[in-house]
Amino acid sequence: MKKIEAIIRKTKFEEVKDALHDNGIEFFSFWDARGVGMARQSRVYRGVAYDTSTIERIYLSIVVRDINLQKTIDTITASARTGEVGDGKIFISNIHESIRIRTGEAGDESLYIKD
Amino acid sequence: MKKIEAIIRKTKFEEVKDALHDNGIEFFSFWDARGVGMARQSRVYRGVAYDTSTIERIYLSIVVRDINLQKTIDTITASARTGEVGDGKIFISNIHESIRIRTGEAGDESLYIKD
Amino acid sequence: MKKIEAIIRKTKFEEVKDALHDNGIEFFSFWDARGVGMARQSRVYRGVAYDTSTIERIYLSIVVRDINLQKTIDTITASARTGEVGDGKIFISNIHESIRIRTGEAGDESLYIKD
Amino acid sequence: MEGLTISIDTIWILVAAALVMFMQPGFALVESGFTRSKNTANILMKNLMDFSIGSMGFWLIGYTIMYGEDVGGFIGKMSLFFNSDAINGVPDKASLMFQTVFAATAATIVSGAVAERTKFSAYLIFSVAITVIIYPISGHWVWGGGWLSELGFHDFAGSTVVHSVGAWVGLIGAAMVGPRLGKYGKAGEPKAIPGSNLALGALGVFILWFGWFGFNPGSQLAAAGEENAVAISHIFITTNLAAAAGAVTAMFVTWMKYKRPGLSITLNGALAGLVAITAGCDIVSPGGAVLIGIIAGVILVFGVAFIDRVLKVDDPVGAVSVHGLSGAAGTLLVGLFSTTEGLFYGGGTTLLGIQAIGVLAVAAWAMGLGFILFFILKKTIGIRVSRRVEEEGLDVYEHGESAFN
Amino acid sequence: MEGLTISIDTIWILVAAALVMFMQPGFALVESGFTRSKNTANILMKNLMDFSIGSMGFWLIGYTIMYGEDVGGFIGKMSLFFNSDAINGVPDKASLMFQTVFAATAATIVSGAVAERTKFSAYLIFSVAITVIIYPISGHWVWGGGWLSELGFHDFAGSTVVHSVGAWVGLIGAAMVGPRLGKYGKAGEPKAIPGSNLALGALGVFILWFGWFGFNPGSQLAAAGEENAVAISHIFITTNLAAAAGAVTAMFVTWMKYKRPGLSITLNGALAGLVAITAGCDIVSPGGAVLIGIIAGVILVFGVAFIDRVLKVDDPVGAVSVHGLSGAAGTLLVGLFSTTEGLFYGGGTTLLGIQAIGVLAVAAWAMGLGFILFFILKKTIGIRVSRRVEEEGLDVYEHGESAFN
Amino acid sequence: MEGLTISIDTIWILVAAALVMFMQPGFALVESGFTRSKNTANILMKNLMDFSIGSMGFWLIGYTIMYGEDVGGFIGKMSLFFNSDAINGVPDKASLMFQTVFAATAATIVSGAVAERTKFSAYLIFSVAITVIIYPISGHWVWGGGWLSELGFHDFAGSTVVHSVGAWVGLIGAAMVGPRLGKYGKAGEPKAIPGSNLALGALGVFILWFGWFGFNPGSQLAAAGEENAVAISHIFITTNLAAAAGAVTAMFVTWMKYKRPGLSITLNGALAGLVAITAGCDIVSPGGAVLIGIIAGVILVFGVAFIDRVLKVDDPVGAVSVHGLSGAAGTLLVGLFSTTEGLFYGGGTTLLGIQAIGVLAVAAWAMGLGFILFFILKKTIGIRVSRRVEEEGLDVYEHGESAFN
Ligand SMILES: Nc1ncnc2c1ncn2[C@@H]1O[C@H](COP(=O)(O)OP(=O)(O)O)[C@@H](O)[C@H]1O
Ligand SMILES: Nc1ncnc2c1ncn2[C@@H]1O[C@H](COP(=O)(O)OP(=O)(O)O)[C@@H](O)[C@H]1O
Ligand SMILES: Nc1ncnc2c1ncn2[C@@H]1O[C@H](COP(=O)(O)OP(=O)(O)O)[C@@H](O)[C@H]1O
Repeated sequence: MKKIEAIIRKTKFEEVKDALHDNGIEFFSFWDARGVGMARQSRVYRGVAYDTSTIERIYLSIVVRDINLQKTIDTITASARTGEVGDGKIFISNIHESIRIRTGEAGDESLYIKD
Repeated sequence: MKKIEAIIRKTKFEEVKDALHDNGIEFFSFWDARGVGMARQSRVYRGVAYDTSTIERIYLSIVVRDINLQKTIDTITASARTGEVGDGKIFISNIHESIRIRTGEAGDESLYIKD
Repeated sequence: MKKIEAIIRKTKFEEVKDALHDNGIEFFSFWDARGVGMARQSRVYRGVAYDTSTIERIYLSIVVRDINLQKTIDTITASARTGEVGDGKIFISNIHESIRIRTGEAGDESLYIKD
Repeated sequence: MEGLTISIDTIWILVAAALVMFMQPGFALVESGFTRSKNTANILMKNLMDFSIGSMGFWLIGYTIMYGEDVGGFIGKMSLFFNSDAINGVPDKASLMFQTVFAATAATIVSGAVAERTKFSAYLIFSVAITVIIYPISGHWVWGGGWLSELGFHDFAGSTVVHSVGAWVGLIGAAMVGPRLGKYGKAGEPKAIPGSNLALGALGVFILWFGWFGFNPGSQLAAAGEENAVAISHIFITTNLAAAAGAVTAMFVTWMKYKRPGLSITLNGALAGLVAITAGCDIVSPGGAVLIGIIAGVILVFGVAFIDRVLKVDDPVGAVSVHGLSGAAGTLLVGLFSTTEGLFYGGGTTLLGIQAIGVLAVAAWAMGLGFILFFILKKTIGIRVSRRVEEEGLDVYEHGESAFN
Repeated sequence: MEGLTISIDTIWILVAAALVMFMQPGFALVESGFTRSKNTANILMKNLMDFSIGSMGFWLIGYTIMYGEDVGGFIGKMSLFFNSDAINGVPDKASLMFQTVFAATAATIVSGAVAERTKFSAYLIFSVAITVIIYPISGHWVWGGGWLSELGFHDFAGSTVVHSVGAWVGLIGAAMVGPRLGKYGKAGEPKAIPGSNLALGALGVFILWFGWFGFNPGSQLAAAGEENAVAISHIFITTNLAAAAGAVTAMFVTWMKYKRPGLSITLNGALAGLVAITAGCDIVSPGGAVLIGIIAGVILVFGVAFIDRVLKVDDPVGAVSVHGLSGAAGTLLVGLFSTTEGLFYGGGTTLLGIQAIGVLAVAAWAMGLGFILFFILKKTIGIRVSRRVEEEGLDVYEHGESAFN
Repeated sequence: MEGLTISIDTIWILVAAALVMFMQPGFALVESGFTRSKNTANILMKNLMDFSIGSMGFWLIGYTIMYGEDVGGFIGKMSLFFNSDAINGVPDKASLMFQTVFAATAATIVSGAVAERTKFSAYLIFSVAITVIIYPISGHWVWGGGWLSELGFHDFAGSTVVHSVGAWVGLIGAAMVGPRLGKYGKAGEPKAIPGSNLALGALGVFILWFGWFGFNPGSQLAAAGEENAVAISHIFITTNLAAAAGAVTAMFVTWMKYKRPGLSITLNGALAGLVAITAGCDIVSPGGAVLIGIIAGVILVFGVAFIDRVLKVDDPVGAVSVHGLSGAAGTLLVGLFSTTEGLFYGGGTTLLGIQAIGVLAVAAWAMGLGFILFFILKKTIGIRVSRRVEEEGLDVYEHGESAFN
């Protein structure tokens, strides 16, 4: 099991979500985050210009079985890209264990639906 | 040290918090997240029905000493369960180091209060 | 590559950001979180006192190359400290892989800008 | 001359009616602000609907039940589709308009008391009932020539007739529908469920205060002639001073009682002052108005605590304390502070006694009918949403729409 | 006596003008609430500017184009810098004030229809054009002594003259600027883009309802004398009942059509009732007003669906249905419900025919000029923001400021 | 006849008073919107309290200090518990009501200037002082028969008497309490601290604009008779045009100066136009009003920058520029634009000179007493909250309640 953390543009979220769905990744969590990076927005408030480097982003957290790892990365990379500075990052890390609260199932089988 | 990430129903938060407290887990962080999963809410806005699969959730992040791991998992599982689809997941991963900013203490002792 | 998760006081965010910037750490993500810990705020709503242990915090997530790890920890510890209970924690964990969505670059080089 | 007198009085009443109508968003904002954001669409919908349904119901039959020819001191003779162009002092339709917005005020008060857990369909039915039955009948007793008006009961603009009626029905409703999940701990101790948006709540209170300048001075029902001019000016002053005194008092009392001056109670304090002065705004002095406001402010703070801790009735916005307790107190205080017949002005206890009878009679009526109504609704369609709906918010389940996205 | 008559009428018109001016924040809130928060500063800025620019433009030339000496039934004789202290019934400046806020209402309606994607600079130019050309000319036809008034077209307070004009220009604008990104799926199916803050939206609707008590009764342009007193009272009642009926109807229709009673459509329903009654508020009975409100409520629900699904024009706030369809319907219904000449009251079809001519003529004019205007703007400075700006929000790119921080 | 005249004038003043009272939520919203959400409950509480305490204080002694029998041109003869049913043109209580809401306006202006860092208890004390001492005394000079009125100083509705007084006290207060943490960088350069909710801010400005139709036309203090009818109509027009011109000008100036048309400054621009026209709304032409609005709009933009960058006084909502600089400018411009005595209309420089004296005298008075007041408060109970409280928000520490949950 791996955890994929992807920091994407807020405006790309719908596309990424649909792309993940089309590729069979139907479970994940996300929240609003802000990013400090190279992309900047300049603003003026009451005559004081300020250069905010904090851009609104969506932070996706997806735990996948190892077999789905590459597919998920590729899907996100493809659907979140605009080519302009500020497209975001994907980070991969290890997950030791996963538990489905509803059933108590653990391990890989907590990550997909058996039918 | 282990990190426990638990994605629970927003409505179960108070119960989980109290249960953790009763079991001696008094330190954690959390934030509002949304989840994509099997649970869905159907809505209608101005006559256009839409099926939102994004449910409001609380994302808990708890770093615990290894000895507390199982207890914490059990507590969350028990207190966050409703038995209906959408109860959420728990993920466990490794933490290499922990530092208490106030004192600079590191390692296990940054995770509890010596008296 | 390591992931540094720092949970700091909301009021210290600007200082930490500037300190990180001055030390060459120019990329990170953050969001609003709440913390349960020893620090508490007492409130009264319509005559009912309630003791909220949930304090507004900023959750920083910074992935750095190994060579930058110690510098980043030191910077945060120094700039986020007030010495009073509630200064927060820093957690370090492993990151297996990092990908820059815009270019597809992976590994260490996705974490800095080559010129 | 005659024509101009009518015009002046009509303008006065219609402008006042518009101001009172504007109290509707005031209530809607207070209730939205003092409750959680997952129920905001539901609250707004209830406020919109009680005014809309109330406007139609009061035109259809409510008005004549209240003001129709007296039948046995108890009820007016009903007639359908009020449509008269006659002039009785002012055009009949101006009266209808003014009275309609008053009826809607009584109805909307209940909405806050039962907020965050009541079924929308039950609320709609109940809303019809209060506007066409409960309110007009007790209203007839006092303002329509019924037995309380015969007795000399003085409730100038409706501390009891309008506000208390709504509040007592709300009290019964809140008690019967039960407290919100999580409102009381295992030991029965009350928990805080903080309001989602006190900025909207405060705006609501300011709007209500503004609207009250229609509610009270408009109830003079005339402005032409020196006497009326003096009267409406006087009423403006007493109304404003009582509100101010209520707010200041509630602030200092919470400050002492709970260590810090809390906003939400102070906002309620201003409203308590307004409700309390409504009965006697025409016949108490400015100084009397300040005292009435102060008393209302004190009552409010202790009233909220009493209902929350002793009665253990969950009233999220403080409607019962604001409109019920302060309304009753204000009505009784007329018996003390009336400059013509009040006890403090040498008028003896006669008026005070009559005021007490009126307060009790209307309370009994409103609670009684409220009980019957909610009892029937509970046994038929049910009055409370399911646990799941309450937990996740009425907005999504009852209306399919959330207020904030 | 004469002096007092003038005073009474002047007070009436000025108070009404203030209420109508207050409709501006009503519109601003409805539009902000029904759109996404990344465009809120832009919406607010547009509303502030169309009122400001409109006020200046209408004073500068708009008023005389509309009310100046009739030239061929088509336009008034323009003169600059209106500045008369003469009295024609009421002081000329009172008329100017009252008419200015009406002109601004027409302009501001467009803002909602083209929200979330239109260039701010284009909007400013367009805003000048509607206040000094489009609105005053068709307004002259009906209210300034032009050909439609000669014909006997009845639009008391402007269902067609004010509301439909704004809506038809908005329809053309919304069509030409195209739907918001993501509004229609690949198969052309409409997607929901939920409004950010229905609490503000609901407050806006209540404010509009309140302001309408200036809009309609103020259009009597007089209050002195028995006859006027009765008339304005009557107009209050019809206005209020139609709004209530529109809201209740829209709620029940959505409830049946979409399973649950949605707030945003119900809010639109109240507005639809208000727009529809505006044309005939003086000459329909209270019962007629209820029926007009009901019809408007039905039209609103189906109109929103029709524009969204069939025309596939993206109108984020429902401006076209509320002000256009309901405005047209309300104007036509005068031909049925007028108690003096309406078909249902034995008046034959003459008035109905004239009403139809008026509705069509004004629609053609507004759409025609709207088309020319947006076409020129599109070919010159452009009317739509870039994809990036739309995605990230107009607030930051067009104004450098976000509304919420 | 006599009676009707009194009635008409009374209605006018009372309706105007209600509108001016409604400016209180306008101020509350502007201030809440332009500051951070962690201090919203504090701001709302301050606004509620300055109005409540002010209402009581002005009734208790403020009114007679201002309008009591003149003592040496400097102060009125104080008497307690104003309670007269006499009629002087209008009932005395109507005057009291109207003047009360003006006094509260002056007080509330300070709240914005010192926002986000001032102790609540100090604010309360200060609030009493401005309503019963500072404002009534300088008010007496101009409106109560004092030395400035003898001189012929013209400040029709209070650009200087009301707005500038509040602003100059606010300037001193803001300077003495010091800038908010983080407002100035190490090199003294100003930083942006974006307002939390410009939607509420914009609503506040619209409400103020609406309320100003009570503030200025109400200050005619009469509406009966042709002359008054023309006067109030005229004042409506000048008031509205100056506001519009102020908004449009501020928008274009920011657009040029800072590349993009910012909302918050444009909102301030509308207010600047309103404040500036207040002094001369009765005696400048509509064209003059537009020019005054334009000048105010320009002054506003540069004034905000000047106070922020040169004076380095932290005024979160722009109160000093809006009410102080524009108020002073508007008062002086009467000397140029007055159609009866203005320089541009051949009246010479006499009036201009008198206007300058008035502006300076009142500024000196307000700043002087403001300084003494804040100095005493600073040395006694302290005027600034602790660093920790400021960082985490005044809401939780000062009031134990946060506005948003
Ligand atoms: N090392 C990092 N740790 C955490 N978040 C990061 C890191 N680097 C980038 N991000 C996130 O990714 C976003 C995009 O990065 P940015 O450098 O602006 O563009 P790009 O990745 O296209 O070069 C940032 O705003 C931030 O949210
Ligand atoms: N693989 C995953 N990665 C991240 N979050 C997940 C994952 N699977 C589930 N979640 C989170 O858990 C929530 C509940 O999951 P869901 O499938 O709806 O119900 P259940 O776990 O009861 O089968 C989701 O809404 C999502 O927030
Ligand atoms: N084990 C933990 N897991 C996750 N977050 C924690 C943990 N311990 C502390 N925190 C976060 O750090 C914050 C500060 O901790 P606290 O105990 O209040 O103060 P201190 O660290 O100064 O002793 C908490 O509010 C919480 O957000």
